[in-house]
Amino acid sequence: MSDMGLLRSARLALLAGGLAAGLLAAGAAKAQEVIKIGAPLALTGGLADEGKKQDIVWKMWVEKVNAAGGLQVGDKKMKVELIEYDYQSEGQRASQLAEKLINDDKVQFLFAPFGSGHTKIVAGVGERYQIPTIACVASSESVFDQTFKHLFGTLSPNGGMTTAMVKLFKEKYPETKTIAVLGRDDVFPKSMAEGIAKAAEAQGLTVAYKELYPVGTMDHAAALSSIKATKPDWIYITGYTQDLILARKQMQDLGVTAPIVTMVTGPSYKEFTEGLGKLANGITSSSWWHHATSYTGEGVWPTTAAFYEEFKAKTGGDPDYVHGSCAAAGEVIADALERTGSLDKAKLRDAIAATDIQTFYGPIKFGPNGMNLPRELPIIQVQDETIKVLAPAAIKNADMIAMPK
Amino acid sequence: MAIYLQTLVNGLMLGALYACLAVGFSLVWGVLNVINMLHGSFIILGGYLTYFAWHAYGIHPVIMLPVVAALMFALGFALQRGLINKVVSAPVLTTLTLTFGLDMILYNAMTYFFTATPRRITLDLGAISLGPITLPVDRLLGTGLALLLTLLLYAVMRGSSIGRAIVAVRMDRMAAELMGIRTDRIYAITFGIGALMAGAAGVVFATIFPITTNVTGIWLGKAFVVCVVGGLGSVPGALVGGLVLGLVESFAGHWFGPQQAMTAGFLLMLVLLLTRPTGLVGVKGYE
Amino acid sequence: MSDPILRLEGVSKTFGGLKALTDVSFGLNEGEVVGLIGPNGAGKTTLVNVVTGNLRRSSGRIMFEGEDVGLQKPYQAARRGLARTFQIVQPFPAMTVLENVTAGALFGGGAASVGDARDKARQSLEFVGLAPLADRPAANLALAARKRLELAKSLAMNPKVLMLDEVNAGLNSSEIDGALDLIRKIADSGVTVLIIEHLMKVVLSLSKRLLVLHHGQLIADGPSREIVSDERVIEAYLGQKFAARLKEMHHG
Amino acid sequence: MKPLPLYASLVVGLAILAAAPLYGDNYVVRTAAIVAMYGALATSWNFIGGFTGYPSFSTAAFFGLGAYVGALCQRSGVPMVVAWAIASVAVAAFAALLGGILLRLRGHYFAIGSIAVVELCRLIVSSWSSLTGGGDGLNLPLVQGTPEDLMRFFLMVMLVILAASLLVTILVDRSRLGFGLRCIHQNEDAAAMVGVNTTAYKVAAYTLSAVFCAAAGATYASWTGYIDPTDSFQIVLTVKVVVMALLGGAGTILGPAIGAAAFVLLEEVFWANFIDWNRAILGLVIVVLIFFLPGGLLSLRRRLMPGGAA
Repeated sequence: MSDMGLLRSARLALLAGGLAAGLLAAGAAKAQEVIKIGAPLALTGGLADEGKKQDIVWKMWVEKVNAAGGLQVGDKKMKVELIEYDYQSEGQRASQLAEKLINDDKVQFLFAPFGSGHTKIVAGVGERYQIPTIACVASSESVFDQTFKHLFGTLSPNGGMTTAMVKLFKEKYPETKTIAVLGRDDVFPKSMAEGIAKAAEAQGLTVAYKELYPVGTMDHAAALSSIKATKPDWIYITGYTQDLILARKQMQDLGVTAPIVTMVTGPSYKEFTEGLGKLANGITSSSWWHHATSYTGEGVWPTTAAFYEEFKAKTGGDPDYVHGSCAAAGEVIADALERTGSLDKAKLRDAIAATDIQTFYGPIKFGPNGMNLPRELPIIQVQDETIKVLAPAAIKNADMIAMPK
Repeated sequence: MAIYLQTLVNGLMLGALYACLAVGFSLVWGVLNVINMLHGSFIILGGYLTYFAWHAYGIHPVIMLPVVAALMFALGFALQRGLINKVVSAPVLTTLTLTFGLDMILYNAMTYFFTATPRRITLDLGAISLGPITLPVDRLLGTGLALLLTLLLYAVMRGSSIGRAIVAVRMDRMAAELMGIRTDRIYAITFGIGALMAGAAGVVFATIFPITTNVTGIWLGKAFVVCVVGGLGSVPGALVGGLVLGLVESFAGHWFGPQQAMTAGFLLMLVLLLTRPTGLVGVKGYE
Repeated sequence: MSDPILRLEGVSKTFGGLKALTDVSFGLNEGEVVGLIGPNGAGKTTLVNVVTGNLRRSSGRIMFEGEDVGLQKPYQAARRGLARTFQIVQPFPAMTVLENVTAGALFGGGAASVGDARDKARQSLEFVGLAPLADRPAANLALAARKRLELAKSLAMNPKVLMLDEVNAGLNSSEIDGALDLIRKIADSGVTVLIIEHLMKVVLSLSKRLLVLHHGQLIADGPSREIVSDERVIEAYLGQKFAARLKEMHHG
Repeated sequence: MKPLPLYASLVVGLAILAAAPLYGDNYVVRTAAIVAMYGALATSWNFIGGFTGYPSFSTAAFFGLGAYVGALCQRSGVPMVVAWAIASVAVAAFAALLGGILLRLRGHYFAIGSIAVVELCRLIVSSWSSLTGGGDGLNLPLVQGTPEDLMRFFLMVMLVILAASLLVTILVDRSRLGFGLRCIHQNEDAAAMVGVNTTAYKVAAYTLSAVFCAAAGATYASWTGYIDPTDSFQIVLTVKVVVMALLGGAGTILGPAIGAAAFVLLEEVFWANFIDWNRAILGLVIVVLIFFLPGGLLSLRRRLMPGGAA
């Protein structure tokens, strides 16, 4: 029944030979005269928006560095080359491309993609090859508890976001007694939901409702109706922008509200406020960085304002924490190269671990697990469809208001 | 008690939207015997057209409804005529893979031109309170519109000569051909109507749900479940299937938490698939 | 006389409220050739389906070689030696004629290996006269040859009882003659044959015993010559008016 | 049947993949391992989809369950290779049970049922956080060794799985089982009438289609060191594997594996050269394939040499 023939064998051989030849050609190494940074990015698929943010600022950074002649390595300046591949928001693909970047393109550094899950995957590859991997959009401690020696994160631990927020809100609204938590069942949103419930309980609040919803949920009516029945003083919802837009809209529809409504990380993204319009007003959130801060430091952008101006000029919009954190990731590499003065892998790794710098994004100094040290993170609120900073005091530009009825 | 009433109403409103999104898919599956993997993207395309018309030119979604419907019908008709019809009698795998391939192209094009940023039409019409129950006005309108469209399709199926021809082709292609019905044309019209209904659902959805290419797969999945639950290829089937799914998700979400809501829907579908493959409304003919 | 090889005892089959078979009882003796006749819709094919397990009987017993096989699946019937052909032929269209018959020998006929089954299949093809077409795809055969293929397939299964459901439908008269010769040859080899037909002429030329099914009931069972002059049978076939007129003619 | 060229092409194909470390760097080796993995998945699917003609879309369910069972075993201290074996056996048992229920459906209904299984598995794994970690996913112990050694190791493991699946395919093709499955493919009722125990045969094919997927899934989990529900139970993976098998030629012995190799290579090329449009190009390839090469790559020979086929 099987119709086998010589021709078939020949065809197979040809195919396999083609495979071999194609890969060989692709695998040919280029001469090493520039600093190469590899970035598997989600330029298409579900995380495309986030991936494109990383793409914009990295390109901005590289352009600026190269315009200034490159990065200082020992006594010479070396240009930087950023090599990006689209992993289409698929984890399997992300690890494959990380490997390609290391093996084919011979990158010396990796930038991890958006999100804690995919960061884990790429970091695993970096660890295996001992390539330093800078993660700029992963804040769940579970990502950094793998005892990876080559993974460093520019975001502070998200644990720092919850306690301070509960404290601030209790101060402003002492009558706050109960909280309802609804979280997306995904690494970061889940850990934020768990974290806030724990922090709230620790400070004497009652958790009236706490549930997770699975990825792909397109209707929150049931959960929101249940939340409404518990009449909480504070509603805390985590998820991606599209989840949060839907949840906010349905809250409005079903008349679900509370004096405090927090959505993480919704208002950190301009897509959130754009999508919701005036419905966004009053929503509070946490972020890792806000352009209202005024940090100064080394690197291509000496101040937060400098970064903000240039970003605004380039894109017409405001940068959010993804932009800030990712741009700062470049400075970590620049600093380490300057201090090491060579391209030695092990030395570079140790130099990064010893990073202690000031940047437009704020201080960067890695803890034992590779995460940026905790600092006071901004608590923000949407007022009149723009983002206001409620805390920390140094950059505060508005007082907290109650949710409009 | 109030919470149950609210859960019931939530479920019914959601269910009507589900019915609206699934009816075109069901029709194509029933008449052409083709599982149209493009359906989710058709819905989102309808949503995008509505969004951009509203956002850029301030055109109200209600005005866009007939425009989107016409455009989507033309697209569906052309796709069926030009491509799908050539393999329409091939096994499931072939037609399914073909529409999957076409979906990859459409999906890619939409992500390229519109990006994955979630869009929303902020009509925000408020809510009506009926005693303890809250009825969001735009969802209510959406529900009404969904029901209206579905019933309109039902009327077309029963009352018009094209509708009767479609029913005839669905029941027995050979006999229909002998009666002088040009099945190719009927197939293309049916596929066009399927796309039209998807686009119309997209118009309704654009005022209620975020419109983004990320959710095409989710809506396609819902269409599957609705069809299997209600029964293939019939308007009443889609209506019953949609309402049942809406209610099941709503009550499962209330009782077992949101994590189990979708699981309950899929379980229901699997159980029905095995025990009553013709669906709850197990009519043989298309009426 | 020994026990019948196949015996039905009070077999009924209902679809919903509709009675397709009511209390049917009869036996087939080994080596016998029996005809089963009745007008369209009398329940002949249902009867065969019930015996081979394609349909489950609603009540009654079906005894094959002393064993109650009322709950068997079609494949078990085939392996036991209860073979059948279909009114509408059911080949494996993309396989060759030889492969079609090999399937019968391999699964129903209990051949030890695919190779053995193929040898057996060649014999069957020889027997029905299809050997020259062995390597043709089954889908390319003309109707008469396809009917022969069905026979060859059934024969390859080493049947003890062979039920032929309208094997002659759609054939022209010379083709029918050929088919009849073949059935005679099969019967001569010792296989018990039940022929389902509505052409009286065909049945009479083959079988000495006839069963008559009408509205799902067995209304007659006996020697062919007697059965054809039975009033109830004529009534069943021609309707009451014609039967009465026929009677008048005979008497007048 | 001409077994010799078949064996020859099989051995040559496997050898070229196995020799990847000799002519390529780690990325090439990795691609070879991915080819082997998808080859095994497509070859597995061939049992139910190609031989039996049942449009199964359960591949991702078996792959994901294999990954999870393997990961859970490894986390509770079971040695890696043993964990893979346990995963394969457990998922095979699951497939046999599931097949008993699901295979009563035919055509579209079976297709839907088998897709629903993938989605249900994802939802259940995702909500059963106490066992599976839910949306957080699971970390596996990182395998020790240099990247080169590891890559070679996993390439070899994937090749073993591929070779095993091909070997079983050859055995099945020549056996009573394979014959029976082809009969079912052509006409299920007629198959039952000639004595094929259709239910048992279909369940056997479904189970075979699961076992190698589970092995590949468990291996993949150990390889990446981290799994989560969304990436483990992907509808895209399921459909991709079917397209690969169709591309090479469903129901043939080597077709699915060849299709997998061609598909993975095409993907590489498109990804490397057309960042914005790679998905659309892949879609276009599928469409073109359906229209111009409905019998798969292996049917090219028959087309090029009319009458030359044997």
